[in-house]
Amino acid sequence: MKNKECVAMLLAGGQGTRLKSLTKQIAKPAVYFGGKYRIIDFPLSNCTNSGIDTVGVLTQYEPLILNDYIGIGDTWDLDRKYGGVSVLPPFMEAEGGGWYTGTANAIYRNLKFLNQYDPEHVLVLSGDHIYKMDYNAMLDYHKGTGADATISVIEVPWVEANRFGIMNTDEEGRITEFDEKPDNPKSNLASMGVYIFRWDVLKQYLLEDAEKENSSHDFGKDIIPSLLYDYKKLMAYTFEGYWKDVGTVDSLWEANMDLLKKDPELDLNDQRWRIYSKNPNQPPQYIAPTAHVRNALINEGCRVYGTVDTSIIFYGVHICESSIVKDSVIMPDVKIGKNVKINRAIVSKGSVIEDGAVIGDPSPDSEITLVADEGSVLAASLATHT
Amino acid sequence: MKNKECVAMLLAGGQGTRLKSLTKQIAKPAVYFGGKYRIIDFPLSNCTNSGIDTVGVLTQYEPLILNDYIGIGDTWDLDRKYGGVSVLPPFMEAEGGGWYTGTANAIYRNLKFLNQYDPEHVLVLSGDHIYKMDYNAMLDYHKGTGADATISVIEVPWVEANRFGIMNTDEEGRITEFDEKPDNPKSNLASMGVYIFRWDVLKQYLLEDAEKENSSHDFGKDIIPSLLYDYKKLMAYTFEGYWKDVGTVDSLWEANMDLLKKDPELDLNDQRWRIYSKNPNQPPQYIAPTAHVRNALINEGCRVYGTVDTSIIFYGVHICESSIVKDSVIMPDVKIGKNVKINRAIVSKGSVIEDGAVIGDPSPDSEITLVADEGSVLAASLATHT
Amino acid sequence: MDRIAGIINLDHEQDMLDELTYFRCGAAVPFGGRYRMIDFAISNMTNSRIESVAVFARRKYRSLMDHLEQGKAWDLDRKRGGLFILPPDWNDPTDISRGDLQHFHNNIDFINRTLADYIVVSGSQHICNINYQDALQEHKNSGADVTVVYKQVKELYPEHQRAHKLDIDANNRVTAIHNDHSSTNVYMDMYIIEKDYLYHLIEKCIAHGCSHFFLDGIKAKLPDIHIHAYEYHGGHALVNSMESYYRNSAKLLDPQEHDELFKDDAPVLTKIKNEAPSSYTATSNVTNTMVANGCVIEGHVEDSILFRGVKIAEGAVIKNSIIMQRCEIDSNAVLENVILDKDCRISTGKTLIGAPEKPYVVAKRRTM
Amino acid sequence: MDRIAGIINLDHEQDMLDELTYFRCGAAVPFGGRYRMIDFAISNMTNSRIESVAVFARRKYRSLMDHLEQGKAWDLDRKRGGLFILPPDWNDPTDISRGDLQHFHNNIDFINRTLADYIVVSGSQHICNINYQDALQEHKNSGADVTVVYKQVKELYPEHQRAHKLDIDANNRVTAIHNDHSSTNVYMDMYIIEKDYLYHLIEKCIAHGCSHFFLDGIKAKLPDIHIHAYEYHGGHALVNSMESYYRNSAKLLDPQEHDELFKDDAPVLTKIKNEAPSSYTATSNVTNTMVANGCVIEGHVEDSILFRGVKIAEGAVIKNSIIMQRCEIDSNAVLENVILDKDCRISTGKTLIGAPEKPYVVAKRRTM
Repeated sequence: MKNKECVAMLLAGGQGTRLKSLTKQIAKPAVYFGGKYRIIDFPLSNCTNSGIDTVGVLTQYEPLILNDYIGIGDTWDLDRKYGGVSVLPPFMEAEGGGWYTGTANAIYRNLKFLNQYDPEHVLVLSGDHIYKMDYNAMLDYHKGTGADATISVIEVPWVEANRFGIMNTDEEGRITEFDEKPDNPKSNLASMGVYIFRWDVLKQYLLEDAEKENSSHDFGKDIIPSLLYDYKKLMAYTFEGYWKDVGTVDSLWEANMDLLKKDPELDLNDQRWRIYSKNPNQPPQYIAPTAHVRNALINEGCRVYGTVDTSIIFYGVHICESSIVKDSVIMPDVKIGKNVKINRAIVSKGSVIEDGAVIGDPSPDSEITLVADEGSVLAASLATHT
Repeated sequence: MKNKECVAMLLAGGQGTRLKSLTKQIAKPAVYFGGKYRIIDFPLSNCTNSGIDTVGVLTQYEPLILNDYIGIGDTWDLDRKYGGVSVLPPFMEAEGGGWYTGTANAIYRNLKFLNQYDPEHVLVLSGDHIYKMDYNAMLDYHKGTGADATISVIEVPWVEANRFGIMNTDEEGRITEFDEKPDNPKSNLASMGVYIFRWDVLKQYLLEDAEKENSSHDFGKDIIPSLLYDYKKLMAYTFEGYWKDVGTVDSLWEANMDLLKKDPELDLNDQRWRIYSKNPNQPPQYIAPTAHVRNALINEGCRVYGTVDTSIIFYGVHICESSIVKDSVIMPDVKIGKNVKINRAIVSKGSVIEDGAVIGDPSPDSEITLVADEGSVLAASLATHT
Repeated sequence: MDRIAGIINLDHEQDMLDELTYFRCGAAVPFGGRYRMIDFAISNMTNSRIESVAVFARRKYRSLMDHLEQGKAWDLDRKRGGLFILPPDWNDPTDISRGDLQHFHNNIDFINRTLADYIVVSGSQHICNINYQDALQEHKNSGADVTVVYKQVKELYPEHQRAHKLDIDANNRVTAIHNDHSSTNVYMDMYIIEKDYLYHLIEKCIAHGCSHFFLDGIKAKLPDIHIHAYEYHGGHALVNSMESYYRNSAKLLDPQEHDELFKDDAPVLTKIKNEAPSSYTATSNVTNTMVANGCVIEGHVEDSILFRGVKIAEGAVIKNSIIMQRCEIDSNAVLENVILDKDCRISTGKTLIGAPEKPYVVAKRRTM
Repeated sequence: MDRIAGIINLDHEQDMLDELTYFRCGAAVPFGGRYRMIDFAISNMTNSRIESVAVFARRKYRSLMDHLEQGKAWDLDRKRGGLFILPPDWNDPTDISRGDLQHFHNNIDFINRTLADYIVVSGSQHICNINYQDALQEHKNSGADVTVVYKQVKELYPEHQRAHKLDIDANNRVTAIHNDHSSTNVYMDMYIIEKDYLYHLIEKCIAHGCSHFFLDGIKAKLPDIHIHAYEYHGGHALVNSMESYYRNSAKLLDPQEHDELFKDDAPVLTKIKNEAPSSYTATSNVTNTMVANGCVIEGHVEDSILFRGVKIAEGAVIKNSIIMQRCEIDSNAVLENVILDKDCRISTGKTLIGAPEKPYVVAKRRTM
């Protein structure tokens, strides 16, 4: 069988505790975004749009939900005979087995999977970010520079640089130093958590790292520093465009609100770079005679009889008469009764909001309210910040 | 989403140590059979031919090979949007995780998988047998009798009954007693390892069994006896046709030789009950001017310049001039040099047999010779029984 | 469960939707914001666990093929059974069959090879949500040779004039099939028949030079054969003219009518397009409207249906209109009682006003 | 890697294979024991990492559609790109295009929408195993407007008479395209062209009323446009007549010719049929024969090709013959220099003998 030029490994293990109850039952990459998507739709769609047709999804936590969502991969055109998408949970082996102990360990434990395809390069992705990126252009750069590894970076404001992993480079873009959250950053080029490695190089370092007892088996903490120490050629590839970590409730809300800006930086209607997502196959949305809708994204299967203002409404949401949804994100299949007021909130999938409930704090700088576990019923009397 | 009437769970965990080095790198259900197939093709094809489109494959050992072979399930028309085939290796959970400790434990650990489909019945299969069976007919019988569980049985010769799990039944076919390898069998109805349970009943017993400290968590040893003890309605469904356990080298060889009999009991050319198998997509076989072929099954991609007599030849095998293959099974991609003599042998996938080698013992009652690990090279001087 | 195979016979359906059927057959006409007419017929079959469906296409079937592909949207892309789109391409000089019997004759392999015992034949013009397994049960209990499906309508509209109506006795046996206005039992162009009996009737029809299987092979045989009538109670619309297309589209804006067609446990499936959610800007004003995904709405829309990817600029006013896929309406344009086919563009300030009883229709890809 | 889209243009291919093309186009004719002619053209494209392929079909394309399905066998059943079978079904009264320009014109969306920068156009009659990425590299290096592919044959056989031949200068630039016997550089009906340039040429051809894109749009433009010649060195067969079909089939029995077409790293893919391995009984006697799966052989076969599921009874003798799918040869029948199309049955004791230069051909489903 032919080998693959580049295989992607998507680290989808994070439990995302900062997302609170949103990730109680689902892994972070499965969290909803943008009225229709899950976070993982972005890296997977990027792969298929970049012509990368072989993706391993490394998942630590509740593999069944991601397994079920990813299915045979047809959503992202990754239902390929040879290659395609494979979910790789921690598994048992003849010599034992167990949890992935770090990002590098997760790849190390799936050496056999990678060896099947005998790739020349391996693309390592994380499942925590919203962005559209042509990995193929990055691969061309990686091959063109003859790098052992290439790390995608983005310019961040200097004042925020101390929150990121910062790459210091020479004038050719070769990485000379890696500063994890530096107090005095020498550069504002932050790592996006997107790496391309030559497979032969990565394999060698993974094997060596696995032997090290005091290693945390992490790309950022162990593998990249080892490569730098050995003067391997690490190049920085500068990405320009929208890129957002949605690791907290606030940042998730913000990223959603970014879509409602005029001419949003992240264009979801681009026919040449579609973001694929599992389709719930529901009828078109219905906006009733009593409805008022402004500044909103609304998905299929919704029925709106009330007011929606500056909000994101996922599929299958019903909003009854005289209710107001403002500055909020309403996840799939939420049923909102009459005379409900929702402000600056994220309402989880399948929640039922009973008549007259008041949720969230309308004042501009207030904390974002996160409503409840999936499928909970929120009576008017119980509606408070959770 | 609609529920599924019946979901199949295929126990493919066995390492099959009695098959010696054939199962050194692959699970028993992945062992080759009949010139083209792997053992697991039979239960999977039976499922799709029976209209059962949701199958969980429980695998303990080296999941990657089965994963790779099963892929998205398109081989057996099981690449369905909802349902289809899923490989279920032992996985890690928030509360721990680990090896499947028994056949019932394997199902118990995948309760969530089954609950997704909310089936009315669960079909439990094993991956060790060669047979063609309409599970839908058995399901109709199971539903018609209102049984809590139905066990498929086959009449075996009385003298061999002490080697099987024997079902004693009343005149209506209700199972009154289960004798594992009885010294004095009261019946010759042997369990085929094919069960249908009402899912609500099975679930209850699995949950109870999981709590029992001294249980071996096995269907035959624990679940079935518990059901019988509680006077649950267990029915025996009598199967007629070819059924063969291929758990040893001798029985695997025999089952292959059965296909070469005149009008073999197992018809592989039946257009209404196809046995699907992953296709290597090779050109048609070529039988050279120097070849002599009689009483053989030969698959695509083969090139035969020598003599093939009463043998099964898998795809991609080359047999050079003046070599003789007799009473043997040659697995895929084996290359056989010139002046080789092979008698009563099974030659593993990818082996290379060098010119002049002599393998196997032609005398009729001799032991079957198993040649070597996958991909080994056998020089003439080394050719002995292994 | 009994195995049923399905045939969607478009052979005698006339393409009466004016501009909408210049380039496509009626079955391929967009309907209901994101569907094509044929989606309802196919979804009815797959929701009834029919796993093998043949489509007898005759003319202008290209967009039908593009839409249906290999049946993936309905999980019908299978090794065994699946979806078969069968355009006319027969080259047998000895073939004496005519009319839709050409289709039955040249595609007899479909009937021969299916493992099903029963065949459901339907057209594409009756929009409904029916379970054929229920109809089959009644068919089997009645002992009939053929069971036809009908809807008792409250009132005969123009589209029902052209449809066949049924006279039925107390046992729901069909006593007559006619075009009279005396009966409100509208035959829905759907029947169930045993495979072997269908095969037998086809042979007979061909031998007798018939050219219309239902009229010559079934209707004409009354009362010699036992035809049972199965009443369908759910939502229903017959679309066989521009006027009925327009009026029945508007019916979808009624929540009750809507719910009778679109059900969670029997969804209407269609090809997936991967559009983003629809976007409403601060200037948008939308009421009583069905909106498919991928739209960007800055203007005023009422009592209308917007298909996928429609763009309506600020100041534009749309009333009582059906705007199909990827149309763009520029600022201050005014559309009332208008149907725009796909990919039209209406430029700034343009006003188009049709009559409620005769909408103004614009063929696809027009810029005005 | 550069992105290429593929077009398989069957528009001007004549169906010259007598009985074998009564009911199917040449591209759908079975070849080589388990393939159809078109499998080679499609596999060449997918092996060159072309992920978007259009097939311009004109006549008798039904069995082609059955065979290709949505391209699953080639992993071309994709959301983006994939396989598009495009039969003629155009209904635009303003369309002035003619000949194969009708295909280019009415399917211009395929060219518009592809993300590829280059287009490879091929026919189906040149059986070969070519990598278009290599050809594209040479095309780019040469700076040519169009690159055509040719094979230098050792000897001109009858099938080469009808093919175009190329005159080439020292830089591999084409100086003439003709039907002369003076050149053995056989043009393989394959060319590579930049997408935008193709688009430009199509528009020009239509405006000038041309009806054959290659002859009018490319060949006639010599020497004004730069046409580069790319030499293909591998196995090659041109099948455009019954005689060439028969002779080139026999060539597959030569191990060297065989290996030049069938390569592990560039396999010829075809629709999967799930046949069992072939079965040879104690009475079988087979030599120098290609045997597809699912055959049951009890008789004598030499110098022949057996397709899938052929049954040859005891005592039957087959020589120098091509027996297609599911044929049954009863006992003691004798066939020599015979081609049986699919599903034929030759009854006990029957003898059919053709001449080596003109095989005896039996159309499909015949019982003799």
